Amino acid sequence: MSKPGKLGEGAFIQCAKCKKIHFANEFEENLRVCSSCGWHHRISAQRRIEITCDANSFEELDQDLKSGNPLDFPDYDEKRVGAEDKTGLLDSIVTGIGRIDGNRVSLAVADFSFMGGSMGSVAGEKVTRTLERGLEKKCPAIVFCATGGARMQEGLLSLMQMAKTTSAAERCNRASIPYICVFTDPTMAGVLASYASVADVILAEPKSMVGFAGLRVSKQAGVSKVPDDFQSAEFAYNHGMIDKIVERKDLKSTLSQLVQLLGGHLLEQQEGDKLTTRGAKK
Amino acid sequence: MSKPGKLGEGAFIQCAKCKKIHFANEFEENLRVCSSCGWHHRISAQRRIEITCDANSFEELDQDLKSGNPLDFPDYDEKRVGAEDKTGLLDSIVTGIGRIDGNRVSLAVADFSFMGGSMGSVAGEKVTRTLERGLEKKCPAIVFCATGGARMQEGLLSLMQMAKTTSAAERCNRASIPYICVFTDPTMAGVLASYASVADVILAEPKSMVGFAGLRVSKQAGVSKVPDDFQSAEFAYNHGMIDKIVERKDLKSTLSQLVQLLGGHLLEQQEGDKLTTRGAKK
Amino acid sequence: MANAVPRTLDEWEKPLRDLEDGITKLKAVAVKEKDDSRAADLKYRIQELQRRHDNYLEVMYSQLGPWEKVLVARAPNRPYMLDYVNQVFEGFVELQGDRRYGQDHAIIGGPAKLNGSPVMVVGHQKGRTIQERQLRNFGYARPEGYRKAIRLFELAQRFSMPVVTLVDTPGADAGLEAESRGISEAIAASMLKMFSLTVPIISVIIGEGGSGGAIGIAIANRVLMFEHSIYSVIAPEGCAAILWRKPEMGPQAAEALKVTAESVLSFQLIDQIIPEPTGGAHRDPASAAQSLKVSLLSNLAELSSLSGPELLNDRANRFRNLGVMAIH
Amino acid sequence: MANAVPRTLDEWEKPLRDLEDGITKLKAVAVKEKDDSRAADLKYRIQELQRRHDNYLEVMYSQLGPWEKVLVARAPNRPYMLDYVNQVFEGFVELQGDRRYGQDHAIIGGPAKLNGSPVMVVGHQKGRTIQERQLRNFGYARPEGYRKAIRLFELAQRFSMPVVTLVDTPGADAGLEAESRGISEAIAASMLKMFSLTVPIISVIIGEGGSGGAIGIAIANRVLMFEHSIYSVIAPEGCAAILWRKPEMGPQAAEALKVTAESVLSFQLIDQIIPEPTGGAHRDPASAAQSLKVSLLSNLAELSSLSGPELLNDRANRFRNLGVMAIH
Ligand SMILES: [Zn+2]
Ligand SMILES: [Zn+2]
Repeated sequence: MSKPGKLGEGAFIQCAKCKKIHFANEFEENLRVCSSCGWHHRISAQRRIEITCDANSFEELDQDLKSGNPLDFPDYDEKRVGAEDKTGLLDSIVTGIGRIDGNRVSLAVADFSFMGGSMGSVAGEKVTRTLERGLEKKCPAIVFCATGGARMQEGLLSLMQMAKTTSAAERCNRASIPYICVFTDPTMAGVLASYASVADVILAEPKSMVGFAGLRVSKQAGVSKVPDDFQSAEFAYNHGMIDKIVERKDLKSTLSQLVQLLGGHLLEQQEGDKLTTRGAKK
Repeated sequence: MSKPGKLGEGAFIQCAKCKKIHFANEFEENLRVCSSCGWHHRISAQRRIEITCDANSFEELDQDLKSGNPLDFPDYDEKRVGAEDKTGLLDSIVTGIGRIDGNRVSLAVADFSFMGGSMGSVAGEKVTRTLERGLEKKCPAIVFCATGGARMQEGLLSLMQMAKTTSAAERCNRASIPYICVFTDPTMAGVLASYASVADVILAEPKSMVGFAGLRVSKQAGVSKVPDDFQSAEFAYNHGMIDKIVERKDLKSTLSQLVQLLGGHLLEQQEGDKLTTRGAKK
Repeated sequence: MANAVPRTLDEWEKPLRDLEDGITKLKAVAVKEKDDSRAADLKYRIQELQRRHDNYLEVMYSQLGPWEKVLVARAPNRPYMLDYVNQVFEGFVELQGDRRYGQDHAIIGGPAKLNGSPVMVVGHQKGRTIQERQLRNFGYARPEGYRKAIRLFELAQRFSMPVVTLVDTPGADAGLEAESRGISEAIAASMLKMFSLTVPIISVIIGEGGSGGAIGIAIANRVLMFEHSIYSVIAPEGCAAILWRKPEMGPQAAEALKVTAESVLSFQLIDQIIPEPTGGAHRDPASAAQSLKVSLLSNLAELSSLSGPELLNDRANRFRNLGVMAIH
Repeated sequence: MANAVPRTLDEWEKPLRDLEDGITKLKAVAVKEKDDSRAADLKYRIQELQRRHDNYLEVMYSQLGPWEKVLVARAPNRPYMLDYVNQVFEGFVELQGDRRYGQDHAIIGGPAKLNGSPVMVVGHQKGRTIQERQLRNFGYARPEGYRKAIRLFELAQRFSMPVVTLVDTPGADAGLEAESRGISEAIAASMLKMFSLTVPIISVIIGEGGSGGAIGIAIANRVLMFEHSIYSVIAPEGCAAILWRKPEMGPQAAEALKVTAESVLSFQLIDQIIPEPTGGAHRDPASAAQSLKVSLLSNLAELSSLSGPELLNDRANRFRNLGVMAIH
């Protein structure tokens, strides 16, 4: 939907929304946001980390985790290997520790290009560990969502990731660890119905698709006349589900403010970490 | 509205709703519920206590409290004295300790005939004490509402009763004291917007008027087309605000069940009270 | 077993019904038969048919495939939540309302006594008549249902009552209205609340354990499944529609998704299977209820040795390690 | 003072505006005056008028009756919540949504820093332009506003942030929609939540403290009132309409209801009055903001010696004994 078609030698990129053609380098510099219509095109986990964390502050973790095929589900192995080859990732989420304006955060970033950002055992485990690292390191946890929902091919194991991740969020709640979730395009189904919706603060990029069931399913469920903005971030915001819609360029500063405001009580507990290693890669 | 007109020597009573004429004694035996249309007419606090508590189990408390006129509000003294003379009560709520099927409960019962059951300093104090007696005696607290809301004539002192009573409910919450509220006709405004709405379980008599503002105020507020059942117990029930609508004749048994189910954990803490004084007046 | 894949329970149970019809007819004849010898012969043939029927029933139900389990789990005469509530618990008082917006009749609940002790029962309720099905939204709970459940969980916590949830839903309501009132948030918040309780929780999949709508009230110290219930991340038909664009390939999807109690237990996603009477719970609801009661009591007894914080941690730990991964 | 009761602030302040107009006109003449002696004369007359104006202003605002206070408290150019937020706090991030149903813009809030330390600010926001007034529902908060406030109070509790609420509402929304989503429950639940917090809470009535809509977010360890704000169980006009069936008798009702900060303090229902600059907060918002900041800091400093449970008990005790009774 918002995946831009490339023209020529990759020197030009067409906006998926308004069809305007941009110089590829300008488009990338503008964080893949169309300078003409403001459409936020999807970005990779790697790029997201670059524009969110202080330079060289991100340390990736959990890199050894990859999915199996526990159910021997038809075609799953092929799809997974294909996604690995295409993206260079082992699953749909990249996790680690980074800093935002000097403040340590535990970070998870979904990459939609890996099997639609779907949540199987590995994604569930990595989000859980991200929240647990917040608990352990006494720092806020931030999760960027970009997902169609649970990964069918792991059957009930995927459904259980909804519970597992929500349990980790509950432990963060109890331990007063701030947990911020950012909905990007799309944030759907099993992910929306679990850890994503129980964050302390929920931000969203403009026009991101946000919803419980695919539009097709909703229509089957008797939704004949849906509003134009149905299942958008704006729809969810208007119905009280999102704190703030923030443009991509402003996300880092908003996150930085929130980390400082909600994480103030944690600074003493971080054993002088901020002073000694501020801004430096661990 | 539902105050029955008396005919002849008081031997007949006309239903305020369907206008059917009943023998007064049958009408009273039927708990002032119209045998023809089911309309629940208001009853006095005294009668409510009779039909709720085990025989002779109710001990009235806080009998020494009566309102002053702290604001020197015009005509307040006259109205209050008039209400005292008419009802034989000192204010709009009767409180005490009683038993329901042998189980001790702390009880408050509003009487609409005393200045429309309005909540001033005395009513607020008595409801607060009712909840506090639940805390002290480790027994469920039950409040029957019948009120137009806060008592204007005590100004901000009345508004503060909303806070005071809600604070007592919060302390019951924290101490695991069950608190059940019964909405009877009417349960409105400052009472509905405070202790009444935060009970663990909310029951209501059929067709009781239940709402935040008087219909007149609601209409001023731009409510041109109101549903037929607006501000009824049924409307509140349909909107998730009430657990169960219970006919007057079934209220005691429902309360009894709830007291046993929700108060089970308290029985050990009551120091053998139940066994030694069951059913007896203290 | 029939060769073609049955689409409904009726279709699949047709051989059984044929035998039952035969027995009924013979019985009608036998009642009028005056001749002793022919009566004895009829009696013998009835017994024989009954034996074949019982045999067939036992064989059929001991070899249920995943799709047949789907059909049985959805059987319209399978016991629903209130059937169990009435037979297993005493003095149930339904408490209603989310105190926010409205009523939901697909998730219901309230306190009741189990063997004399108060518990909080919450579960999905489907309907049998057309009116009741509509009232219950065909078991698809709305946000208000989950928010009511949260209220009831809070009451259970406050009054130290163990929680029992009975799960039986094709999924949560995915319509416009449910979406606009935050069905996703409601499900997530319900799970969050269940993880925060310090009272014992037991969840039982009694029929359909459908997706997020099911797990929204299935966070427990012990998760049990009736023998012929199913538990799945997605309805098989939905899975087939997405993967193969062929909703009619539900049977294949049911197989691939591994939705049966046995499969789910093999991944240790549930703790125990509650056996059903021969021919399924719908053929002997009383016996199924008895099995449920026995199972609830023994599991609650085991959990009773744990303190509140231990129960909380036990529940978190139970779910913490679910998942199967490879290491790179 | 005018003899007839003024119905609006404009009407009541007319003598002041007449003086201001006179000064403006004289200044316009003086600018063009070339003759030194006449210029000196004009300058003198301007100073004289200014002196009279200032005197009059001071006298007027030092003798405000209850009804005049009502008019000042409702003044459309009186500082609103966001005016104070911008001047008293740093880095305010508005958090929105009740996670249930929708948006409310009459009660808003979020974290901010006060003198470098995080606090949670929640309050009523009225609008100045026609569009903003409609957006803010004229300061009448809906259930969603109180439920958002509850969410923010929970965040404050979780992250150990003191809570500051700024109260400025004619009352809660009493319309059909608000009623159907439980405006009463929302107000009550908000009070309940505030009583349960173990962080310090300070509430400040900055303009209109209208009825249940106000007290719904005014449960605090310290309740402060700006000098010319009002706090009342019912709008004076509403009281007059009910008691005397004459809404136009608002001034008499304001008198009878004792709505001024001074009266309310005399019953010990508030803890402190924050002085306003001469002529009211709307004549010098920066100075009013400075007074608010000083007051918040000193009160928070005093509360900082209390532990969480002590703060909880302090708040319950603060409200426990409010009320005046006779003994029979
Ligand atoms: Zn564009
Ligand atoms: Zn009648």
